Amino acid sequence: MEHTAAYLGLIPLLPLTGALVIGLLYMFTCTTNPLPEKLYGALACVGPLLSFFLALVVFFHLKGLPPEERFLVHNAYTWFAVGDLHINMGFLADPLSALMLLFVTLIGSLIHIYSVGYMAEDKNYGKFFCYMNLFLGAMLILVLGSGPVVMFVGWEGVGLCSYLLISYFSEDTNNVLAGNKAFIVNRIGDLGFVLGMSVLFWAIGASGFDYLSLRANAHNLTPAIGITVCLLLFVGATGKSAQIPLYVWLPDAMAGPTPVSALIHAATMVTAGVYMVARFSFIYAHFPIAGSVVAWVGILTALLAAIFGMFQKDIKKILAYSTVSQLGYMFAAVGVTAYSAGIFHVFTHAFFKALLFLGAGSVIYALHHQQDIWKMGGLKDKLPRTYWTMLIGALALSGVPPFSGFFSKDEILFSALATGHTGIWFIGVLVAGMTAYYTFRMIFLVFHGAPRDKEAFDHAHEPPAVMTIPLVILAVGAAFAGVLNLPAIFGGSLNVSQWLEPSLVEHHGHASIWLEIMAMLASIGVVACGVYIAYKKFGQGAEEPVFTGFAKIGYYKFYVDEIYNAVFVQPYKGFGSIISRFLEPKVTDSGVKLSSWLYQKAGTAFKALQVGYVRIYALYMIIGLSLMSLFLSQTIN
Amino acid sequence: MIQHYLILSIILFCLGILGVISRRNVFTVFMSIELMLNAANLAFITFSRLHLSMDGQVLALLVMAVAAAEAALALAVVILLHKHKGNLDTNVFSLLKG
Amino acid sequence: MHDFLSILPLLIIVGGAILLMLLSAFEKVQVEIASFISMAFFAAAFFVQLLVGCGPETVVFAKIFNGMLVTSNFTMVGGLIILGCGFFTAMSAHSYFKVNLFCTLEFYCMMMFAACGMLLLTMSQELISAFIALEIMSLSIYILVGYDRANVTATEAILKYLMLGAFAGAFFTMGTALIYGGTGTTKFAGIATMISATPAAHPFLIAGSFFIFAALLFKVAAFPFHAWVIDVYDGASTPVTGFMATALKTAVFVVFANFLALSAGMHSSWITFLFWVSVLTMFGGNLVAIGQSSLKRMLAASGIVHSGYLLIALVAISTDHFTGSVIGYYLAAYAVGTLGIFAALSYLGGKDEKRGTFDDFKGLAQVRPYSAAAITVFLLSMAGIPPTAGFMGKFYIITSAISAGQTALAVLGVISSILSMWYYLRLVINMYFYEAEDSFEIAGSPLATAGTFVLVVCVFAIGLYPIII
Amino acid sequence: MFAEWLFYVFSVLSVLGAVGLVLFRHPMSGAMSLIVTMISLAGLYALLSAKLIFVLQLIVYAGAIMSLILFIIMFLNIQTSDLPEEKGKLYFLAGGVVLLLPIASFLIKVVKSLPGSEATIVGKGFGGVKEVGLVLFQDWLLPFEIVSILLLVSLIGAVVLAGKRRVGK
Amino acid sequence: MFEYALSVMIFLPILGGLAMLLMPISRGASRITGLIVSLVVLLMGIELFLGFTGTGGMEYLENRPWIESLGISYGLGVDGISLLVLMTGAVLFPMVFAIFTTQSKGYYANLLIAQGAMIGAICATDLVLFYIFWEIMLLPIFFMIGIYGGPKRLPATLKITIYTIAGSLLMLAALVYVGVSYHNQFGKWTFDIVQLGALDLGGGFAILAFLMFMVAFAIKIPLFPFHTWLPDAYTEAPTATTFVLSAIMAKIGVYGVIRFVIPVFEVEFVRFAVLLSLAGVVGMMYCGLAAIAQKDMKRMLAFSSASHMGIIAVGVFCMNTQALTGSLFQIAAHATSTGVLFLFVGLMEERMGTREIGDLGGIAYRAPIFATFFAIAMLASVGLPGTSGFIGEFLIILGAIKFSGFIGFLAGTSLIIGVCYMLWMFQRVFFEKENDRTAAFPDLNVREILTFLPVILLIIGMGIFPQTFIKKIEPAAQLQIAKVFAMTQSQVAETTVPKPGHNNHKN
Repeated sequence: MEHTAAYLGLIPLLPLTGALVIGLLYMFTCTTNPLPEKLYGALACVGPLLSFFLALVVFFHLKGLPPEERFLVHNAYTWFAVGDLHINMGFLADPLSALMLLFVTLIGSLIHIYSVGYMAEDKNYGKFFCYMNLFLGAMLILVLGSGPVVMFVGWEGVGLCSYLLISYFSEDTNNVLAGNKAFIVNRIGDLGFVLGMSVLFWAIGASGFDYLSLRANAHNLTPAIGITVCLLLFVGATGKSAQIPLYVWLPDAMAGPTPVSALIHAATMVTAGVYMVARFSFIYAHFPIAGSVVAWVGILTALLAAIFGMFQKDIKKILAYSTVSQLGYMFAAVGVTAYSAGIFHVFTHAFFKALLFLGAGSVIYALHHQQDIWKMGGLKDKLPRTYWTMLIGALALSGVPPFSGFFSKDEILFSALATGHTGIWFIGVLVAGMTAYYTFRMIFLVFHGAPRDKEAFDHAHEPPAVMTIPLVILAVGAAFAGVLNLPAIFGGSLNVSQWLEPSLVEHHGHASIWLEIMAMLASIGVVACGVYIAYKKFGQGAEEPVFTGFAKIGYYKFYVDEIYNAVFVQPYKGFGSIISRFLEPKVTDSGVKLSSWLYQKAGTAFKALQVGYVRIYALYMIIGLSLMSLFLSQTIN
Repeated sequence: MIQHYLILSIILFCLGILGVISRRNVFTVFMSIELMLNAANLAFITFSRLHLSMDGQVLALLVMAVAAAEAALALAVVILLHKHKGNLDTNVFSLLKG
Repeated sequence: MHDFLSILPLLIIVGGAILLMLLSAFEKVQVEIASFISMAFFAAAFFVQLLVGCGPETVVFAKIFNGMLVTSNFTMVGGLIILGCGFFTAMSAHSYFKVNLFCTLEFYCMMMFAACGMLLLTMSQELISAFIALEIMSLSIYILVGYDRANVTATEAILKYLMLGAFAGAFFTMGTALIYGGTGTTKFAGIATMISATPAAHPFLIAGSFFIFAALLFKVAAFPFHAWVIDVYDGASTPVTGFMATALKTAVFVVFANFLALSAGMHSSWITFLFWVSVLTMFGGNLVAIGQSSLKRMLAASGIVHSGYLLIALVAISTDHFTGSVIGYYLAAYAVGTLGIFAALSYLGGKDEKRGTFDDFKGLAQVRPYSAAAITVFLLSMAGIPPTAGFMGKFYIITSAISAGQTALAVLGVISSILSMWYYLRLVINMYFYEAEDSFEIAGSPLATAGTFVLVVCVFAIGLYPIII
Repeated sequence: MFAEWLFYVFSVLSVLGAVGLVLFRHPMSGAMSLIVTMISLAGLYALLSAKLIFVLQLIVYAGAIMSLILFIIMFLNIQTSDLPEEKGKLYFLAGGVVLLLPIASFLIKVVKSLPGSEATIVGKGFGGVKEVGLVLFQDWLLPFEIVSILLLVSLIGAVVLAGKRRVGK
Repeated sequence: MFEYALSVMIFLPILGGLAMLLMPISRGASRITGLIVSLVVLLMGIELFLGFTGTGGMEYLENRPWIESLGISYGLGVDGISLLVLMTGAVLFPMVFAIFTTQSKGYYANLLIAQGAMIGAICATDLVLFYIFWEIMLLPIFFMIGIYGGPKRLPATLKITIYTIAGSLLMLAALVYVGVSYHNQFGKWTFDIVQLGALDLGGGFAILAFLMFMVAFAIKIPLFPFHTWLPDAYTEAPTATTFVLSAIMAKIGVYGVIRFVIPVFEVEFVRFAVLLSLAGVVGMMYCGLAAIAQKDMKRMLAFSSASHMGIIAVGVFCMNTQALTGSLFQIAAHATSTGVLFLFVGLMEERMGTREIGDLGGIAYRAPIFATFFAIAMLASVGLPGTSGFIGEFLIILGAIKFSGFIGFLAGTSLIIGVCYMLWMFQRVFFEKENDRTAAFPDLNVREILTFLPVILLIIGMGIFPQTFIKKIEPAAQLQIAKVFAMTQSQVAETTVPKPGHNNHKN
């Protein structure tokens, strides 16, 4: 056991080392004699693959232990210790983190491989892989961290990499702005995280500030503090996982290269919030009110993002809103204490959304960076492998049985119903329909009908195998991952949920099997409707519509960005300039300026008193003496 | 009666001050200062009489000597001033100011 | 024997003065020689004072001088400062008069007479002796101020100084008369006995000391008796100004402290009065100084401010076991700094003191870095920045004020020294932060330069080893 | 009684002289009226039994010092046209009086605190040359000695300031 | 042999600097001299750090009576509180000599004097000695800004000098008050800070003295609203001076509060803690907001530095071990990150002749090493985990939350505010399109890389292995806090009337 635990530190270290090596090589050679791309590509894939391998070792090791003993802890060293605060640079592998570990390393590796092909034409090849490896390392720290502070290291690290990769094509100001936006919005969330951690520490952290100790002491939390902690941490989660009100950065984050969108902004980093809530299930489970807030925020985000997704024309933006929407589902799940359902959706979503993004990447690659779906069409035959794999992804995303998305989403909706959150269930079903609609709208517009841009269509060709093989692997995952958590009515035994059991504190709702079947049928029906409407409208080719009314507002995303800009960004900047132009020189400094002015003026006045006439000087003396005499007369009598 | 002497001394002293601050003629000013010294001397003598000790008279004597020394120097300065400006107005000498 | 030794420095100085007076009758004796002679006498007297003064006891010349002359540690310190001032002034004068040709032998003679008056003033324990000593000192200084007869500003300066000085002197005599009337004596010891005999404040004593204070405050240029000082410093030649600013102030403050400290009753009844005078002096001085463009006038005004600090020390003296060490130290620190800057001005000023304003010294650091550094050190000392002597002086004064319960006064003193940074820094800024426009040629002898650098060493030495005072 | 009358006569004369000094435009007139004051003061000294001072006041002050002043005034040959205009003199006088009132009242208040006492003439052995001389040379040796320095200084000073000068090379 | 280490570290640079000024040597020789002297100090500093046991007490003590009549002594020593500040003073200087090769003799000499004086102020255990060094360290700064500064240097010089001297003179009065109070209470004179801790002050004058101390330190730190000298001074000063000012001198202000104010004025400190910490957070936000509106990189960094100092100050005022340790750690962290950033800006200015953000762009493409180093320092300054900046900031926010939720929240906003202006600047300078000016920007050469690399490694090392440092400073911080509490618990209970809602901020 000790032996395996020691690997835990190695898992994030491998990609980090990769990042360091690649980074140094790149930094010192890029301006003078650039190294061959193949070298970088090979170096970049080593770390993730080795990590994946180690993750498998850890997973099977855990699997070999009895359920209640399934955790491995490796405290590398004391990170810092001040007073009662004692933070170990520690790594924890338990069923939850092991599951995350597996798919993060798996998908990470796949995307690295895909990127070798996708980024082939880029001149900053080395930089890209340095960032990617760095990201993976940070993500693994996030997953493996034995306590919230270590998790926060990864948490911020992935944020940094996200920033770096979003603004990767940094010559274009918009990309950098998108990166800035991502970092800053994430930081707003991080503030919540830090504050939540701090409150938590002062409440129960004195005897150890890692998950295991916290879990043991969680019952000491008072409701007020507990709910505060939950909500503050959730603020952190909304930032990282793009929930209302902090979701705005994610669509813009599509400015980065497509593999980045797949890895960071779909499969792994954005789900960190869900993971974090699940990690803190031992607190959230105690405070249903906080859970409800989480759930409602989640489901409303899902709805809102779905609405936006229906009207987008950029293929990546559609997928981005879809991601936001799916993340909303996950939060709805963890909010209603169905943590395993949420995590399971994270898991399946990672496959199908990574698949969709990579597919979209293939399309974009094939069309030479064309992202507008209204300029595509009929690509089915040109890109067959891409088409079929993306179709599987779309079916999974839409929740069509028996693809993975169906099971995970249905589990969530059922949990909501079972715990009495009927409203959430209803919206969830509605969103499922909308998801099906916009997903297939995309599929139909891209792959079916007649090509809208003849020239681009003619030049399109299937990308190389290094890009398509990961697609196929992911498609397999997207299609069949649902099997891992088959519910009872399909004869399964919720394997994933059982696996996660020791890590989570769950309250399972109880509902009749008929209700479950009814719910399932309802969502299948709604999804079918969605697909049908999409087919009717776009299946046979359609022209780009001119949006009016609600659609226009939806297309412009309810003007949320503009509102944020007007309400937060501009006032912030304005306040900055008010300070530096007015407050600083005129108000804050006025005391100093005024006193120096007064001093100068008084000096001038005194200078004027030095008239130079000797008898006036004598007069001054007499005036002084006279006043003093007046004073002295009082003292004698 | 002693008080009357003293009051006279005070009056003379104040008149001396008045001369210094209100006149611009260098001579008058110096003579006013002499007047002040005289007033002080009167006070010395009066107190000497009051205490019936002759210390006061000695003091007056010494003050007279000082007054003489000062007067000598003052007159030298007056001559110097007159050489420069041909004028004994103190207000003329106000180059140094501000 | 010790009696004699105690006044030996005084006798040396008087002897030197008379010797010079006699020498001036001889055509062949040159001014330079006179300056060396006076330096020699000052140095001799200084060392005699240093050697003799090692005994801590107070010598009262009861038999010979009827207790009117007393030497103590405090007077010895005062004497040392005065003699040192005389020495360094003679040094700077030597250089100064190489360029400004109006010197005769009597100049040094007068300086020594002034020093003699000052020494007498520090030691006198009787009002009329103090008055006469004061007049010896003042008359000599008047003459020194007006020494450049061809110069109308010097004449104006002597007129102003003499007129107002005599005016103040009249107040001194009147005050003496009133005290004599109240107590029947003019000796400090006698007055002290009278005060302790009658607990209630004696009106005559109050009025008399009021007038005496007025005269002394005039001499140290306290507000509102300060107006003359700026014009007089401006009109006088640079070495004389330096001498006035340091030695004269030292002597007057010593006698001031002696008089105040003669009994607790005396001191305590004047605390409020002195408090306000010192506050007004500090702030008034600063306000005068800020507007000046001529260095000498600025230094005069800053001298007012320093008088204000010394008045704080006077407020804070303890009459029980009066040592005057704080005042002595501050006077020494102030003297070293001020003398230094005037010594520097003596050789940098050029013919007819053509460089006299702030602007004239722009860029000095580029041409004469060492001189600029020396001036900076002096200015920092005057401003009270460690590790200079001025800082320790200020530190002692604040400490004594707070110890005496005068916290408010200490704070006001500190605020005033903040204000004073303004004009001290202005010169430093002019010297260092501008391009040089002048070539700053130096004529004359290297003595003033040497004196300046010796004084720089003194500034640090006194600052770092305050025990030597 | 006679002494009292004399006191009043002398004091009125001295005050008049002093007022004359302050008011007369020409310094010559001022000097003359100051002499009146000085002579009256001498009389007052006599009334106060200070015989030596009485004599010295007449000889040194009214005699020597004042004649020196008069001599210089005449030496400089001051004409009325040389004199300053002094237009605002009256304002200064009035203002000066106002300023002096507190000082004077303060001093008078001080004087009033003195217990009343007669100032009759004291007989022999008080204020004579011998008696004062004894006091002077026994008790007041130091001031007497240093006055000599003072006079020396003033002597040299007068020469330096007003006399011919051998200027250094 | 090593017992006089502190004295040597103080006087070697001072004497070296003075000797340089007085002797006619060339600028190259003076630079080499400076480099050697600062390297010697650096080595001694490292040796001292390694030998430091970290038990909470004073080590490397030197004590010699100096002015015995007033109990002033030449007392030096290092404890956990001063250790990191001392290290910053000792470690960072060689960089300046290594990087700036073309400055004049006076420049190098003044730097050395500044270093010596700063180390003196950090090591002094006697209040008066501290004050003396405190004042001396301003002088070289004054000359450097005035002589070598930018076009608007004169008003900036005057402002910083008068401002800081005003503060320190007020402190002088307060300091004497403390000494006199000790004399009144214990009958003997001392200015030794350890003994002064026994003092029991109260009343109006104590508050006045406390405020005077605080004003002096607040100006130096600078704490809102006493910061107005800072932007001008930092902008106009030559790079090395800005570096010294931000990296070390400002820290001595914070250090002074911890070392001299807390032990003496426990009661007043507790009473004013809320107000002071508010000033800290308000200053942090205010300067952070102002930073975003700056067009000049250096000025922006100046505001950023002021903003960070606000946060560091908050850590001191929160009065718990975590926050205090955080502040102490952050002192070193901020010195490395922001200090290095200033040096980078200086390099850019030297190479391109401008600091205007609008004139730059695309530097990252031409100079990846420079950009990477800059980015690491920048990320440390915004408190990214894994860099030195995070540990301190986290501990401060953690402690602030304990102190008061509101202040903690406001302190936390520094996470956001800092990142806004930094990213904005980074975008415009390093990303976007390059122009003629930046296209010619040469990357760091080997000498510069070797100079910066240790500090960059230090930034990362302090983020990953902070315990090496924390374990040496934490016992001292704990002791300091324990003293405050031992003192205030008894005193506050006696002196203040219990009011409802009053005890929120104490526990």
